[in-house]
Amino acid sequence: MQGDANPLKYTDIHNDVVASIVETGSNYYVALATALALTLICFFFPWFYQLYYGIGAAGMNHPGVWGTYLASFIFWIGLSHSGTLLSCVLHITNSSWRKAMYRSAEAMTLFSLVVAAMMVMVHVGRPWFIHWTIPYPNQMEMWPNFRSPLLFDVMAITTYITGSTVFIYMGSIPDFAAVRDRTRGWRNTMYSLLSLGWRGTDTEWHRLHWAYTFLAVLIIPLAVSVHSIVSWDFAMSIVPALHQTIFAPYFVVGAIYSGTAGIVTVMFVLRKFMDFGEYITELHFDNLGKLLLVLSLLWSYINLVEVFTGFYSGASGEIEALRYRLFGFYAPLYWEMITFCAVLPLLCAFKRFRTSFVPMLFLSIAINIGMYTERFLIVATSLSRQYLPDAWGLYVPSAVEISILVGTLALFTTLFLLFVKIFPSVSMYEVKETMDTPKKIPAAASGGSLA
Amino acid sequence: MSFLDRIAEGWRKNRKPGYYENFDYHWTMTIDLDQCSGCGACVTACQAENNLPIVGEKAFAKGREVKWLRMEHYWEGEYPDVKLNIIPMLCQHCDNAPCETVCPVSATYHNQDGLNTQIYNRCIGTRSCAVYCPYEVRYFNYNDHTWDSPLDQQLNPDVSVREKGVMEKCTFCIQRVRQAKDAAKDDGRRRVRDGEVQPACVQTCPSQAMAFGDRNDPESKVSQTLDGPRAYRVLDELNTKSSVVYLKKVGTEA
Amino acid sequence: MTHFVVGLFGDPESALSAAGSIQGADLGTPELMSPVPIEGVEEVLGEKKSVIKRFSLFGAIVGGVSGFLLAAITAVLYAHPVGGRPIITFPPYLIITYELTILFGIVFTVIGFFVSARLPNGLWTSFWKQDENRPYVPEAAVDKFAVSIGCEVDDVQRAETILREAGAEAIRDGTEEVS
Amino acid sequence: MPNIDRRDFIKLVGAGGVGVGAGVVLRETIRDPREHLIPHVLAPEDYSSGVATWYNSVCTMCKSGCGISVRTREGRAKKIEGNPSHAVNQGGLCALGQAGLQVLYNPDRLTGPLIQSGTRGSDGFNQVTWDAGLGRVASRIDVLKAAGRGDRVALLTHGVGGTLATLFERFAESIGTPRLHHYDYDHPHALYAANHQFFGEQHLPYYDVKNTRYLLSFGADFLSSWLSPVHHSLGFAQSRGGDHARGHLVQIEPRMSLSGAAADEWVPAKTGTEGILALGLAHHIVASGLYRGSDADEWRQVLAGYELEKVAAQTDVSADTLEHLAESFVNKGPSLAIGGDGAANNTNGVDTLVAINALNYLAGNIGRAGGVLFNPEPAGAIPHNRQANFRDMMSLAAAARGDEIEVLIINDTNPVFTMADNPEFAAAMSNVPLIVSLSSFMDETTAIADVVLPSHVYLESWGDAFPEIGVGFSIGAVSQPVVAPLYNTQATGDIVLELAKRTGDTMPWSSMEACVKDNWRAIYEQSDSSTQAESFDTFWTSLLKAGVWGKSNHRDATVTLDKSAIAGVGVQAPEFSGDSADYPFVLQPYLSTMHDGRGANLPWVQELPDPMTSVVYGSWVELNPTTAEELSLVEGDLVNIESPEGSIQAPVLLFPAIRPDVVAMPIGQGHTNYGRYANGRGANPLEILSPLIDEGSGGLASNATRVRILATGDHVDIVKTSGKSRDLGRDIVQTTSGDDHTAQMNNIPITVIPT
Amino acid sequence: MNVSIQPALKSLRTAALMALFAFIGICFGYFFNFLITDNPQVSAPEQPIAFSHKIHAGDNDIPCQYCHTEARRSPSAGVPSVNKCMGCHTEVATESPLIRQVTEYWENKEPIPWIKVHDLPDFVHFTHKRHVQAGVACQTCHGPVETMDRVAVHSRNNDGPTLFASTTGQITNLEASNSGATQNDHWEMGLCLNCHKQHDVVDGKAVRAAEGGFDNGLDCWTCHK
Repeated sequence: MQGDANPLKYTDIHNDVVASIVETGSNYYVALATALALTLICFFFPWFYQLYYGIGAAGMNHPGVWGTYLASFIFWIGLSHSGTLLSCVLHITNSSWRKAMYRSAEAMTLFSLVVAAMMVMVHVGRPWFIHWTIPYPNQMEMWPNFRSPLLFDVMAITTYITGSTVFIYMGSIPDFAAVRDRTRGWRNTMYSLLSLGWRGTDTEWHRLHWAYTFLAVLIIPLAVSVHSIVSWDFAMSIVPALHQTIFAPYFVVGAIYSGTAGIVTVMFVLRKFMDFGEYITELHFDNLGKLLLVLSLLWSYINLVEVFTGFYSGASGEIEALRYRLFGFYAPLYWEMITFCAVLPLLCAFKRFRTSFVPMLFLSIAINIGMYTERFLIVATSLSRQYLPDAWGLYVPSAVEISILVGTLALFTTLFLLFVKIFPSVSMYEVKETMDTPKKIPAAASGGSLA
Repeated sequence: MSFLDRIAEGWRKNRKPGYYENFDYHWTMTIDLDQCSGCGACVTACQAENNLPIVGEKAFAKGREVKWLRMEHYWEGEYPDVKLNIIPMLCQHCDNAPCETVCPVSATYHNQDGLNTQIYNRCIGTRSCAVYCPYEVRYFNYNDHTWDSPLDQQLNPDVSVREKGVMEKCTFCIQRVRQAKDAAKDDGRRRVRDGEVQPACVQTCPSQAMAFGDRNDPESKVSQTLDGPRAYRVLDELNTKSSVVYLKKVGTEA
Repeated sequence: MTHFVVGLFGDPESALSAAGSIQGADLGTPELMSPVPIEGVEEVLGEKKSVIKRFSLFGAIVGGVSGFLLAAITAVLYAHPVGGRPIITFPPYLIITYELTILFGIVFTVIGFFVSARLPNGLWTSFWKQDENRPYVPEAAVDKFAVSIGCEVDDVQRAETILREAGAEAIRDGTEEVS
Repeated sequence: MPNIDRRDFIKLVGAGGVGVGAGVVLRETIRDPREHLIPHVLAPEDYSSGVATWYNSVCTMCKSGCGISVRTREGRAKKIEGNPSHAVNQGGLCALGQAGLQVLYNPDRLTGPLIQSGTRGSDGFNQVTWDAGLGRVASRIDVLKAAGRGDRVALLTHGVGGTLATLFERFAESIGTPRLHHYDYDHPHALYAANHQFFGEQHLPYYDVKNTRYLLSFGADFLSSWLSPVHHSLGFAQSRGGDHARGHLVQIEPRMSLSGAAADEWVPAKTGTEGILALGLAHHIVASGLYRGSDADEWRQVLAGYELEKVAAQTDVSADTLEHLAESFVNKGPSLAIGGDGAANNTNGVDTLVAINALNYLAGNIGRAGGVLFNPEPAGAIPHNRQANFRDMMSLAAAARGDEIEVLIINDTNPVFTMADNPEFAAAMSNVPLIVSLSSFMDETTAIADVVLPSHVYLESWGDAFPEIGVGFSIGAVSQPVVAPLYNTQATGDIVLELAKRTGDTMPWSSMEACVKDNWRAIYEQSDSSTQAESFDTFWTSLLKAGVWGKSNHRDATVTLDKSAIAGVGVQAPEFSGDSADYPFVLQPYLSTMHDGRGANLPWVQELPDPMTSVVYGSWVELNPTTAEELSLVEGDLVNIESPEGSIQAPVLLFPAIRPDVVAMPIGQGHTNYGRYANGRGANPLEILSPLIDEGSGGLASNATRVRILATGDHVDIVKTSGKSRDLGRDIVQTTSGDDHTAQMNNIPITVIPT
Repeated sequence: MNVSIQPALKSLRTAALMALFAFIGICFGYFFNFLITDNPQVSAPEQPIAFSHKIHAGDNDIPCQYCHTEARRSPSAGVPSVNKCMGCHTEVATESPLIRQVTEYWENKEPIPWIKVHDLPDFVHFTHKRHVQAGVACQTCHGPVETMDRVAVHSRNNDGPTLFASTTGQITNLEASNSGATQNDHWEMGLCLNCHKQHDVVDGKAVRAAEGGFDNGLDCWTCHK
């Protein structure tokens, strides 16, 4: 096929992407300001109040000692699970359709992880001692307890953050270089540092390719382990309806599921507001839609298994916990979750649905609401129905918790907005790779272009 | 002693599980449900001894009471053939304590008295132990507690007052255990005699339904009731190997 | 001193062929600069070997060992028995091991990449003198394919002709640009 | 290093400077404050910092007179524990006793004498000196004495015994007033009357719960409120445990009390028919020839008309149950029947208790171990003849209304709260020109006083106690101050002494301490045989160490009843106020963890979940679930409880173990002026009681009020600690059959105070 | 055109240096405050009466426990009551101005508001009794008090945080007078831990460490209750 098959030229991409960084409309600033303000008002102020008053600012109580904070933590970790993981898988299977979107997907991973880490700080009672969970030599000779699932978390998430940071950075070095040449002043300084003086020689490309591949290979098992470990925070306990072998796969699937949905949302936003229309096309939404369908089926299956085995166990605790989840105080949430995560996604069976953007946007948002609910239910319902009926209770989130929940969204948005102005949010060189290389043309004609 | 030696020794000491079997004490409490009337004296005694906060009505309504020892009520049957079973529920000091494994900073662990410790000043408040505890006897300080002066003059100086963000629970009145050991040392004995130390709840129980002692000592009061036909452990099926042993209620032969 | 001759090409094929003929005319191994990796470089300029995988492997091993030791040693240094489990408990420590394996694997891969790709550019010049004043063509980051060859003054002419014959859209003296 | 130009240099210096400043500030913010070490000026000899000192004393939270030992550190009371060598509680102590510390350290204590400057009942109290306060009272009494109208002074105290009692007696007579009353809401008047009537006993007998094997309790909640709960709990435990056949407990009451929960059988008889039920059993015992006494015939006559069927009909208990109860009562001896609380607070209270005595008599339980034993004479004064029952209080009120009382001295009792059911009492009080309160707290009664002379709480003052509810041998205990007084208060005894002095009767004692000591010297002298102390001082010191003294002098108690006693047996059907049509339910107010309300200002007691319902803070009304269903009420619905006398509000609590025709409410909440922890919580059921009197004893028949329940439509969440009070087959509380028990004799630990 | 990152780095040098300086500044300021104004060794607290341990315990070598009587039988060492001071000073040096102050307090029956020098956090329940009875010299922790005119927390060769503290702990002989005692400026857990580990402090010395008993002296509940 000829060049005209794909009207885009290398230069077009180049200009578009660089423009997305260099040229900033006032809307952007408005958005950024709003996001920042929200982050301050809804996240930091309530949090500081909570630091001053104590966790009592949240709604937790005796049986329900865990609440939305932990739910959010899992949710954000989950959300992080598609970006890098997906991009790694697709890189290794080198499927080309990934290339336009993976950068922002990875960014999503990174920022969700950051937010998740923040949630840990918000969750614990004395965050000013959080450093005790990090193994470092101290005069007390006290070390963290490496047998604790929570410490697995610390380790896994540290690794994961490092991994995904490195991965997204390595992937963008050549683009940094490209942007570097188009900018001056502080931007130029920044990009020349970020690009590490990349020249694009054949050797560099070769090394980059290998390093990138190795990273991908390392990160795939990591990502899987991370959410398994998060699930073990619950599964390692002996609380009815939490102490389950299926939890690890359940969480991993759930994570990828919500992550993929997240990507769809982000894709839509990029497409709409960064006018990357030519690069983020029906193709991507089509593929993501298929993926969503598969994942939703998997997810529903696991949910079914959970309920099934629970009731079959015949154990009073298990049955009560399940009964409570399905028909108890929180039941509306449960059925909302089922609708959003098991029923609606079936629409993805239709190509017309998959390839129409707005519906996909709404679906993806619905899915993530559902997935948040799932995490909340796992925490709330199980804790309020444990072994001793006399100690049963009810947990309802407080205003502070809700506000912080909103705040985390704002925080994420803020980070993402900053990202799109620093990183080339579409990978130029990989998009270029997907296009046919330039054909020979009269030297004279193009010679002029170099003058 | 060189670093490597210490590692070697540590390894030798601790490679096998079940080390608690050769602890020098293995404190155990027995509660005779046939004698317990459920009057709640132990609850107040505990509150007095261990500086438990006065949380106020709102906190109770929110379910944030702090009662290291609580009375659980279980009704049986319907009027007129109705029965009420009351059972005191406190930290069971399990030998296989689920709460211990989960603490990321070892703020709760198993000490050489077979007790399940809770070190307030090490706690960072992840509250995971409370989730992992099947008996739900761990209580969290959701905020700093205050005592209207001069009520604070009653506070027991042998027990730390817990700050916000810290988990707390029954300690079997560790301050008393330590005191008894201290006394034993003073008159040159190595071991504490049976009955020499009693947690506040055991001490005050009007119907003397509770007994406290060292399980390793076959002569002790608890050792004798421990393996009797009436002895049982709550949620034994979870294999927590708890150190609080209940004696079954005796049914009526009409 | 070395002079750098840079030829700019509009398409990878001609750039490759130019590079091939340069090498054929034993002017040394030329450097290609391109906005995207070029397929078939290795056929022309010969196999490329990278040490990165060794780095990764080494890192992984180091991480694994140190991970387990960290958990085990700190546990025995100040023994806090928990949950009736032995102080050195394999299943959980294996998870720590696993995570640290990956962590160190990643870190060392990155190091490997920097070393083998001689990035950041300009920090390694003390090791590789010849790296100084290597030319760079901004267009090569956009849509041009550049072939740069460092040679003695008297070879410059030959190089230029070879490049022009190969269909270079423009020839530059990479050396000038070094300031 | 390349050259740094001037501007760069300045920048660097600036950065460094700012850094240093930040560092210093940072350190300042996290530095911990200086602390002080304040030594004694003159260290007391028994004091050493960091080491606990224990003082033995007596608990006065209720009238059981348990011995306590108080742990003090650095001169502050830290913990109250039962005194193991005290025969009443033997180391045990109830929740209320534990909370005694909060009486001492209560933030709402009165800190000095007060005089009401504004209108009575207003909060126009002014702090005054003791001299002024005492002067005001003394002068008034003086005038009356001079005028020979000493009888216009009335003394009203809570039930005190021993030295303080004698002191009051002496004071009363020195003034020349007959009006000296001891008033406690929960004083068992009926029990005294019944025993007097049946046995001719002045004192209560000793109910040997410990040795009985078959305990038949008619409404007596002996594990939490009846007579001496701690002692009875101990006995109960020993009768169940120990290496002997397990004691069997049957509880007969319309609303399951704590004792009912502990019972092996719970028999919900109609309110007020317990006596009839007892006589039914008696009838069966006599009729079936289980009783072979010489006076069997008299009994037959008396018991005619109490055939099981009739009784069954009246009491709503099946005849089979009655039969089996009667037979096991005789055969499974040593058996014991006790009655009180619910059973006694009816219009037929005395008859009921007499009937229960008769039952004991017929089963041959009188004077045998595990039965009814008669107490020896107490060593100290127990003036229960001074105890004012409801009728006396009303006549006191009448006197006040008739301007016969000009000075009323109230010592630490709260009639305005506990007599809330008739407003005219308070009204009458307001008719008294001078009301003096010796209470340590502001309460409803103190609020209407003109002069408040706050007394020490029991942990600050000297005193002694002779447990009225004897334990088979006469004991006494001395209570000594365990901490220095916190505030500008004085011991009750000293106040009385001072008043006496100022009204021209200088008593031979300089202080209460001297008085107590004197009293005990007398005891020492008359009982030297049993005490080996060679001098009084050694006796005294050893007494203070032990905290308790006792001498065993058992009485043989073979009782032979005269015909009149037997003839006096018989129970009328109970009367109720209001007719059952308008007021379908019988209201049963019962003593809660805060006793008759005195514990309501102690946060620990407020936070102690109710033993039966686990409710904290606030009160509630207990309904049988079926009843609630009929009224279509759910738990937490706020309802009006209306009696002929009035109406109060309380949330509904579903209580599975209460007769459908009975509603129950705890006494103790509903304070209006009793400190921050008590005010405005819940409702006081006493407010709506009809003033029906048990003619036999003159006591209030508190179970004789009928009420109706009207929904208000409001709903509140009852604050309770229990989630779901059903174990869903999870076998949390396990039960075993009796033979396991005998197979394994569980043993009762010896109580030892950690030193 | 050269793309080495050197020029970029150069342009950032000043900023970087500034950050560096600021950081150094913070550390310096912190530790300046920490060591100079905070450290009692340099500034011991000004006591209400300039009592000199040197004169009492040093020159007239009065045994510590003559005044701090509780040390051997109570968790707290105890501060002598005012009448204890007067016990001697009704005769001794009655005219000296300092003693006059004491007498004043005594006559007004006021306690002397001493300022606490050695302070532990409230969650540490240290007991003097056990240590004194075990023959640990006061100086081991308090330093050579008998040489101090004004008492200060004694600080020498502070190990600071060490990876394997107990192999580096340096409390050589417990009967040390004022000799080689290890001190941290502000007593830290490490100090106690070292000593306990070195002298394997166990319950009654008979814990079967070999059998896996855990040394009582290392149980957190020994001090943190």
